[in-house]
Amino acid sequence: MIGAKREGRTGLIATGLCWIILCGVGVLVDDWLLAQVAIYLCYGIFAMGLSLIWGQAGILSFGQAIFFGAGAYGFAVATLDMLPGTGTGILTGLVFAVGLATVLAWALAWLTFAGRGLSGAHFAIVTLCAAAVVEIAVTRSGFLGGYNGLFGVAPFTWGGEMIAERPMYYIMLGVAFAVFLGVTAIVRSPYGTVLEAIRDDENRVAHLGYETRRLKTVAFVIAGALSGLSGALFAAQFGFVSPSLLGFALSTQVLIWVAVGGRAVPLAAMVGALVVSGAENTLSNTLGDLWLLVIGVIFVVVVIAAKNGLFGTLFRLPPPKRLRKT
Amino acid sequence: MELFLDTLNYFSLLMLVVLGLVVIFGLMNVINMAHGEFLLVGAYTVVGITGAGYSFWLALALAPVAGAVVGLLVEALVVRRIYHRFLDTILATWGVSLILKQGVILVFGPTAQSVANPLPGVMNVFGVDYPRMRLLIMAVAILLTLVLYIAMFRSNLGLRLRAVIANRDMASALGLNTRRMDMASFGLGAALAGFAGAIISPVMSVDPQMGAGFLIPSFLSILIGGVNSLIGPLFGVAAISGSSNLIAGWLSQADTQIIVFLMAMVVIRFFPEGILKRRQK
Amino acid sequence: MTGRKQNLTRRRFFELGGATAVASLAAPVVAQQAEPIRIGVLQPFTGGLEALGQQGANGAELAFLDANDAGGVDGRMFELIRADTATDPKTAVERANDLIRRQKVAAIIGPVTSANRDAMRPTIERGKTPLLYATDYEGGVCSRYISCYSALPDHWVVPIVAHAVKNLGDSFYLVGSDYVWPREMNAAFIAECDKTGGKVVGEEYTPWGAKDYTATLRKIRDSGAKTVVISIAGADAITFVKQFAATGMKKTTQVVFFGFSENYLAGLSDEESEGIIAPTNFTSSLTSPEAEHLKERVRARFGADAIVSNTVDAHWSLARMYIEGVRRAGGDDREAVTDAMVDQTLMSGNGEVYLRPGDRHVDLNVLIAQAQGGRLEVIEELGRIAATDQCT
Amino acid sequence: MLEIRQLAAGYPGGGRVLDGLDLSVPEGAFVAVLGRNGMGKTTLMRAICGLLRASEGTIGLGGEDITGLASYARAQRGIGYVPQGREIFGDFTVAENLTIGRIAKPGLSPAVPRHLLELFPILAERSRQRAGSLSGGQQQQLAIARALAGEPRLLLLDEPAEGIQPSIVQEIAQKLREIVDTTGLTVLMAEQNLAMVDGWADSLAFVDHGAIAESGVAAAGIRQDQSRLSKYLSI
Repeated sequence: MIGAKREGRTGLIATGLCWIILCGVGVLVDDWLLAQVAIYLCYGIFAMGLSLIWGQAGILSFGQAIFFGAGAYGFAVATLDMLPGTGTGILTGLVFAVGLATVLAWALAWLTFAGRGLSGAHFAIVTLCAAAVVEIAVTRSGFLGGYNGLFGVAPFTWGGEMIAERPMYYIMLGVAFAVFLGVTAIVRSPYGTVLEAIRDDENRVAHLGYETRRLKTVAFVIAGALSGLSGALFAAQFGFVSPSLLGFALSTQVLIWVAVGGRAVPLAAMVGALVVSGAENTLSNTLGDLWLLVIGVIFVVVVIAAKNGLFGTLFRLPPPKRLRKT
Repeated sequence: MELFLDTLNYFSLLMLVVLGLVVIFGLMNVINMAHGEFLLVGAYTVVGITGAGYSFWLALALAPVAGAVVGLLVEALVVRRIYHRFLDTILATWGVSLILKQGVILVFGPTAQSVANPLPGVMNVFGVDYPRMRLLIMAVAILLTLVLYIAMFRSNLGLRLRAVIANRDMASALGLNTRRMDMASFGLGAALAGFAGAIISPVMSVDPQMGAGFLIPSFLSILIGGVNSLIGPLFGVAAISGSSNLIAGWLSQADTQIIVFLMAMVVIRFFPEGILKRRQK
Repeated sequence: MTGRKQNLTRRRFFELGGATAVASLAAPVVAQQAEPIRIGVLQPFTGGLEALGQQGANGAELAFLDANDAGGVDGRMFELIRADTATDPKTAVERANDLIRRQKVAAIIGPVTSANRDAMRPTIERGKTPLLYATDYEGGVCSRYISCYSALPDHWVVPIVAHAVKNLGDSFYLVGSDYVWPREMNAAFIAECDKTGGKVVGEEYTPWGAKDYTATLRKIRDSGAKTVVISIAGADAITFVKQFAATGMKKTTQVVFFGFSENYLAGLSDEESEGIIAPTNFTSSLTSPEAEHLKERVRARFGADAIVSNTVDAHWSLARMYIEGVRRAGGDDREAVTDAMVDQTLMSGNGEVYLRPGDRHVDLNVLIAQAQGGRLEVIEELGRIAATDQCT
Repeated sequence: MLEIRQLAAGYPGGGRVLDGLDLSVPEGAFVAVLGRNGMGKTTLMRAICGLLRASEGTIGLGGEDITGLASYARAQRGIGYVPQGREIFGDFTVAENLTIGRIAKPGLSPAVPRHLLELFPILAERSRQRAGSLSGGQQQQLAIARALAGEPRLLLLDEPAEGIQPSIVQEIAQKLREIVDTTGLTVLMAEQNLAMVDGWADSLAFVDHGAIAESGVAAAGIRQDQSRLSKYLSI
């Protein structure tokens, strides 16, 4: 018990240090890297959303990029003034993006969880299939720019000026921190505990009188909204959207980030996204073809041997007070 | 008639791929995302052997061996360690697929490889001129399916396999060496995939992305048919290939794919146990 | 195989030795102090289009390394930095950012697809860095910083329709991948047919990774089209041609294939590829002195088996146009080179080509080639064709 | 024949069900384990046949330590198991169910011995029928015959009387007794139904809260033993 307590304390320290380091990065690092890390923070938010449903509730989704892409396309379509009546406001764009992702997530959850519902492999394959369908459909859509996508998405501005790298980085860091607090709060709430119980044995939770379908839907929708938010932030920084943002490839990429980072701990998932994308950026040029082989091996080894990922144990926080044994 | 043959053609292709998946999924409850890459192993065995000057038929005979070797390695190194963690097997085998695909690229390069058609020309069946290689694939697919199913339902080995599929714990408590059966089934599934990859290599592009296009249709076939059924996937494959071919008759292939996938998702949604299971109950 | 292996080792060498080592090896005496001109070679080295990426990189690197061997430009060497787009737009943007902002490259050569190029465009324009794009595409790019050595619909569609209507019969079935480029090519094809009296009897798009084209083939046969026009991209096209050839329809139906090159020949047997007609700008079966020169240079650097394709020629030629731009501008200043490199005529692997100042596109020499006995033989030379201005 | 020492076992997340259980069953004995629901009878059976791993303690079979063996290895060493709820292969024919019992063991011929079919004539009669279509009592007989087909040394039965008509219960109990008497098979049975035990088993062991509270109690006349019945079975 004492050991566990100490482990929790190191987790708390590590978590604090991690955020302090990320704050420091904004001062110490040059502009281009900062812009890069700001993008990775988008992925990090995306990863935290996935960790909520996968790590906490045990729902393995192979289609999370649908919602990331929905957010990105939603933001692009709104800010490019392709919809009547939305104007080109950034805020409207964000609201529209997150709203679109939320609605889609809710629709998919409604489709798959209703009734006896789908779980496990069925859910994984159906989401995989959904991602493929959405990707093909968007590729076919002339309105959405087809395979080439839409470009010229407006960046975030302040008083008519494009926001520079450093402030942009701190905005992203702020959003990521807020999401981290939110997801962590959910995970540590009684609701989070029930999700964890669903992960271990859904039937048992259902027998206890919980409506697991609704609980899972809520988690899935929250994750979808976070994916949409990250997608919108991504589109604003990258300036383009294309079907590759909502297909199978990105869906599996985020699974790798989260698995390697640590699926059950939101911060570990986020750091996984930062580290894997960062490593990919630096190593893919040097290792060439070997890079994919290396990431494949790391991924398999982590899945087999380290269920908590590389950082899951490091960032594990002490259990919430109400669950602590004294 | 031709429509029937065309449907049978896709049915055969898909069935060849699905057979190995059914064995692995049914017995071990492992969703093998690397199955498409086991196809690659077979197809590139053909590329290697025919490239060295030997005949296609020799390559066809060796491809299942190559598939089985790779399959057994994957089983021993990866799947054995996590087969009780159901969802993780999906992830791990998907990682394996990355590794195999990249391995093929490192050895053979990324470009498509040429496998000459060993049976060029057409043959007249039921009044339709049909490519001979396609006819061979159909014949082999149907024959292999029949042999496999007869073995499953008529031999003692098949009985053992079915017992493990039906109730793994009970089969083990009766004395069936489930460990060895797992290896055998993974090896067999991979050998079937290797064979499938080899025999389809003359009719399509042999390149590192070759297996990817089969992933979704073959898994949908299995889910539609019902995961713990051996007969079900036959119907699943028939449903997917039949509807694809019919719809593609008047719509573009891209639209067809969207419609077929959507229909399959709806079917799986309402019959999670497979279309057959519901009817029985 | 050999060409590839050699390539790998050469690339390794880059990584281990670092750029200065390469530069000093290439020209041991000259210019130890002169700062190298850094060039980003941004190509898909993984993710599906590796073959094209490799050839594009070969073409570009051939030009720059040859320039280094000749002493560089005013004593300044080129230093090449490879980056992998992974055939994915967002990765392409990330790498472009990295090249521009961290590596401080003077120019980027690549990528391969329109999707990647369009995605990178804001980054390129914000970074005011010349982008050298050397792949055929659907047209419409008009940017101060993007120069295109690209076959446009004007280059390929117009002559091929004329050729086909005259020689192959006047009814066409168009099959393409479900991308923008095939759609634009087919739209141009239909427009051209309306002018010349050809008839398009069917148009169809196929999804990525399709394995079975029997339904499409049935439709083509039932339509009675005399010619099938393919704009399927990548390996799927090989699957299509294999299945098409197996049906025996080749006896009655001709094949026109946009984008066909030596890359596809490797994936098809001679019987399967026999007779395919393709518009192109270069084939390795050309025997003109300039073509022989290019082939000889590629083989000297990358081995006897290295493929010398349209893609290699395009990247090689465009890279040399950039080098000439550097020479004219007297340095690697991005704005100066951008201004200086246009309005030049240069000998490509297939005749003289001209980079226009207006829309920064190249007037190319167009060939109509046919696959014969596993080689892409020229059956008609159309000379230099100027496409319409892409900025209007 | 069976020696269990300080056995502890449980389910992930469910805590320990067995804790410090000792039990020994001599060769040729017919022993019944009695206890209330949730006291660990089924867990004990599953731990012996290897479907549940012991977290502590040892299990010995005929002098050999089998604690670390997988369930199929235990079966091959002579443990036959008739689980709670029977778990026959419902989609298979009756004959196939019996064949499985034989071919699961290496070294046995696939043919089901005649004496087994004579013992359960109803199974011989219905051999081509789907096992799932049999009545509950018939399914129970099939489950026992399937286990016996593997020629075990020790037969484990988990509540064989559950959900079966009283008349059939007597018939099954009688057959078990007959087998023990004629072949010298050792039988360990978990039960709550006294009719299955009284007059048929040799001795009783009472399980309470994961351990054996009392063992070696004579089975005959247990139905009159009010103190034990109320103590261990709350009757």
